Amino acid sequence: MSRANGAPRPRPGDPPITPELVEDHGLSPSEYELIVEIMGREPTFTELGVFSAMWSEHCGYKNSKRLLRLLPTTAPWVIQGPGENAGVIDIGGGWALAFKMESHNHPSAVEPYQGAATGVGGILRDVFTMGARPVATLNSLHFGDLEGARVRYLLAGVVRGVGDYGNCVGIPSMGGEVHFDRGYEENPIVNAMCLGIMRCDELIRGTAEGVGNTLMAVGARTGRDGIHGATFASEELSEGDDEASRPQVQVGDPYTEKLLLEASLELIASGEIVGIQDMGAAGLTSSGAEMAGRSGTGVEMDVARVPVRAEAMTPYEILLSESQERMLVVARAGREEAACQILEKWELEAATIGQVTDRGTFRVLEDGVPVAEIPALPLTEGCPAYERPGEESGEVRALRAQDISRYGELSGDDLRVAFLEVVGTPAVASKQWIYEQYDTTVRASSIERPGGSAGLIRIPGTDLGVAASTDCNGRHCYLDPRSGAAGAVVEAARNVACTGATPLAITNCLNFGSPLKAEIRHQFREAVLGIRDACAHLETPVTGGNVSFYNETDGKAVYPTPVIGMVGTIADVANVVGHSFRRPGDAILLLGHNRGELGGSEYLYALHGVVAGEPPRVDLEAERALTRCLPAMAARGVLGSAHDVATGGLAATLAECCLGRPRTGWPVGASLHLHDALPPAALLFGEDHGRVIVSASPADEAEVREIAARHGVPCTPIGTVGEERSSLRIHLRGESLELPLDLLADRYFGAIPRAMDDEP
Amino acid sequence: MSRFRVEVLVTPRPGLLDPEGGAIHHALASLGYDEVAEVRVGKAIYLEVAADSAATAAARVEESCRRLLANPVTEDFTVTVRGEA
Amino acid sequence: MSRFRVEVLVTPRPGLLDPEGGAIHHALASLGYDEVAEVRVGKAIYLEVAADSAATAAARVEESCRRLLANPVTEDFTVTVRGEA
Amino acid sequence: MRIAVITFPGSNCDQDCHRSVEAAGATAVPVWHREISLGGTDAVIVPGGFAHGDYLRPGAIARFSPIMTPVVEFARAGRLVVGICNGFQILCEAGLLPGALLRNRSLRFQSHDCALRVERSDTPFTSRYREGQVIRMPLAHADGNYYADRGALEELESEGRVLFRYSDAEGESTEEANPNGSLNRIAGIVNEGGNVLGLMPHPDRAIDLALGSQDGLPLFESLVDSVHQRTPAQMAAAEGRALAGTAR
Ligand SMILES: Nc1ncnc2c1ncn2[C@@H]1O[C@H](COP(=O)(O)OP(=O)(O)O)[C@@H](O)[C@H]1O
Ligand SMILES: [Mg+2]
Repeated sequence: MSRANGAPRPRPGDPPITPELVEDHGLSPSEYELIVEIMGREPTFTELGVFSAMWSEHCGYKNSKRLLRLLPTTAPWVIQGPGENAGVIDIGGGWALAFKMESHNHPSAVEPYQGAATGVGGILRDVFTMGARPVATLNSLHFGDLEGARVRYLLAGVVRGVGDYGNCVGIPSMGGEVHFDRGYEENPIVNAMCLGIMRCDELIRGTAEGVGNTLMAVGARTGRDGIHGATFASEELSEGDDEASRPQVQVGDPYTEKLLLEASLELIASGEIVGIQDMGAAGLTSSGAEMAGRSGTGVEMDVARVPVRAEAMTPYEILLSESQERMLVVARAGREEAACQILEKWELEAATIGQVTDRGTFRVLEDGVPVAEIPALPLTEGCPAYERPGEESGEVRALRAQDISRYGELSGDDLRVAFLEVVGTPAVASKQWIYEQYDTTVRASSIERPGGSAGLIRIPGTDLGVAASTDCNGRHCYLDPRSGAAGAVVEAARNVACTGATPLAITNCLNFGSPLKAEIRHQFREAVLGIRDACAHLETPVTGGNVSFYNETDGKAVYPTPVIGMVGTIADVANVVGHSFRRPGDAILLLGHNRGELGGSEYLYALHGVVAGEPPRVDLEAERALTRCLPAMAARGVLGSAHDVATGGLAATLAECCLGRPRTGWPVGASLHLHDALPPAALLFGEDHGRVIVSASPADEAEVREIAARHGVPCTPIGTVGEERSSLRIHLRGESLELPLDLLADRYFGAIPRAMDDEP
Repeated sequence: MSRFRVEVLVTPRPGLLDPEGGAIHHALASLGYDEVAEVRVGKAIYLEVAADSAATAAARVEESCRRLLANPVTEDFTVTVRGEA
Repeated sequence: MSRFRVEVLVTPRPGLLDPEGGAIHHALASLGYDEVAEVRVGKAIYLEVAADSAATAAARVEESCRRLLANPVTEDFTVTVRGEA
Repeated sequence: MRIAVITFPGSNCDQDCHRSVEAAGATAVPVWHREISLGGTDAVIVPGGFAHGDYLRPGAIARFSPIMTPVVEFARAGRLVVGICNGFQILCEAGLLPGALLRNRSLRFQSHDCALRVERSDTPFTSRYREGQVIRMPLAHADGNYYADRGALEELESEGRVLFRYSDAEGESTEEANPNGSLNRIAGIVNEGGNVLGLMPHPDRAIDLALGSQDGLPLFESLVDSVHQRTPAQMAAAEGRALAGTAR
């Protein structure tokens, strides 16, 4: 194949490299100079395309990698930290858990159904290319206000896309979150997370090892989809962009994905291959270059051998296409036939396109004629990293400083009405309409399905359970990115701990506006520091993640939204704790204490249209104690239920504890006495961190209190579980509310269906 | 006022992957229909529309295609009046 | 041997409930298209078929409709040769 | 005893059925769709999933897989066949069961628990249930809306071939309890011979209390009992009825 050894020359028809062309490729003049220096010559058009993809924000992390280095990434249980397709941790019993989260915000804004679907496809591939079988997904969605017709269209399309893709591949959804706030009006956030399991010794890395080994393109054919998708994902959307973006819509094919999944796992188990990688963003370019870069070898491929779907594709197009459901496989020399047999069984197309070399370069031929040759390491690692200073926006500082105390005072019927309204805002209301479109029970391992505190699945054939939760309150992050991001970590940890599982590690998806703005850089830096502090305290290292910048339209950025995906384990799923009250007569206890922090709350937003105040403080020591205390209680079997307090405050949590899941028996009432000296609305709707509502039988109450005391967690009895189909009664200083359960259920379960069901 | 039968055909835009078409193509081939060279799948929508004239009926339906019946990002459409109901 | 463009329209049998058609009808009405009296939704399948004649192409495709492309319990179909490719 | 679990490309409940069979005390034998023999197995399960991506119509392409020839012969011989969810759709497309499964009335994929009333306990698939028993299990499908023309529907009802009907928790089969628009709230039926069962909900996801329900396990246990007990005369009778049914 190396019959032509000369240096690549421009192809006929290549445009000349001008400063404008360089700029169109998203490269700065100084970056271009660096490229020329690396190459020792001017790059060809094809090479420029390759650099532009690899040095885009999406692949090159140029505005984030310095800060990301601050994150804690190690712990004895971490097998694979950041840098691979997915992070991997040891979860005991010889099992390893691979997990990762990714964003598909821009594609979902352009075409919600395909954008979300292909997002799920990509994250599944990241997990199964590590050798792990995907066992569950989660998703984190942030939209504008649900009143808007476009938001409803986006929500309906995104949910259908997430569902259709994961359902077809047969991966259960175990949870997620959905927020609604005008901060996301133009730019929805669509993040998907996947968890996979494998035996610890089955781990495979995305490397191209062994000179002479064979590169194979496997799966779907390469078309002209999403060329420059990687750069596109890194550029702000602007008015009138729809037209230009059209060819960049990629269509997902979950059926081919399912075949790829089975074939990949069989290939890995067979030992016929040494490496495998998804052709994700920047397609063949990033998969080839990264595999070469990681193993310090080189690769050579001939684009004429790549199976294509469209006619007359140029090397530039083939290298940069983002057609979905494709993989690059490195087969052992001499074992190609055996690998092909496995692929044939799964009805997948495979083509030999090149080999591993010792040239240290990413080398591309077209029908034997060299068209690109770039040193692999500088291509993957040499992208310049920027860390320009940030500065907080004065507007945000002013919002945070606003006095919101007057909103805390409410009484009588106003308080009752507010309670019902908070429980019925789309952000708080049940997400049943959404998660019932996701298969949540396939694989017959779902112990805690969506609708509770966190999802939890059992590893088949064992008692071992894996819990996961995705969380981020973007409004809190907007008002204070550091405490907001730390809050996302502790909320996710609390959700996991409520099931009885011990939080172990996180992945993340950092969704921000343009890093070219000082205020966004400030947000990003603060958020990373918040995650760093929280993860360090909770001993939940970061094993991977994703950065999505440029989530802006016409200069207006989304709220800073660092979504956290937390995973944890429980040794015996028999000890898993549900979120809702179970037995009349059980004691209800509050772990942590009420502070009445209304800043950035759903109550202020939904009832007063206000986004202001100091968001809830995060006490990392208290959170650490709380997330250790809950698994200890669960292991003793003394909890009837546990549910954390977050969006919507105590009101939302208590309503959920009473209402339980839809379609599973009747809701149960409760009677509560809250003695805190706080304004009533602040007490009921404040989103103060560090709180969990638990219930326990009268016989177990003492032990619950004792375990809490041992962990230094405040534990206050606040009431008793009532009868089925009765009401939720709350007495606070001078006020008393009675909320019939059928009314609460109507608000909580009815809000999103009422908004959505008229949609086509 | 008459009532017109209008046929709307919605097809995936050229260049976009059509996995359903591909799967049908594959299935036809394995049933022995190897003379089939390409398959694309779209939607057929039949409407009965009250209007003064066929032209008005077509115009209204075309407008509704742009707004609702077809997804401009991924689909093309054609509108044909097939006669009176 | 020529290559023919063949259009297959597969429609729900009359009398069969068509919830998708119903939903589109409802959506059109709420967008103000209240002149639309009925909506039914089917599938359009476009094939390119090699054959000696249009008639052979049509016959082969009709056969494939009976075997695969349409479900006789719930669907009717029409086959039209739309010309050469 | 060995029960075949067929895997089509796109099947995704084959492992769940495998575990269910083993939980009922039999051996599950994985059978790839390109096989041309059932390898002497005693019963067949066609599992759920998205065989061939459900492209065109669920089950439409899968029914032409090579393995379906022996499956159809097996069924026509009066042997026991169960199709769950996508498996039910495939058996309908293959003509082993009457009717079709249309898009859910909601037009959405639906995934949630449902309650079913067991209509008969004197069949090979339901002997471990009580007649009238209300059972719970998950359903997860976009096309579960059972349809058959009036004649076929009357026949199903008059011959007592509806085995499972959607109901409320008290066993009332009301329209509110109908999740997908199925005619007569039908969730599961058998063929003329009574030896081929198709149902939309997932007994294979309800075999263990940790999953929320073990109401699906008796279905697999009934199947295993029946294979053990089935006499040649019963099979011949089923075969005769199955053939008579096809002739109609
Ligand atoms: N997009 C989604 N996909 C799946 N499950 C979801 C989604 N959104 C919310 N849920 C589920 O609904 C429940 C409540 O979600 P949320 O209100 O975000 O809870 P919390 O505030 O406790 O994290 C959780 O069990 C969650 O997993
Ligand atoms: Mg949340």
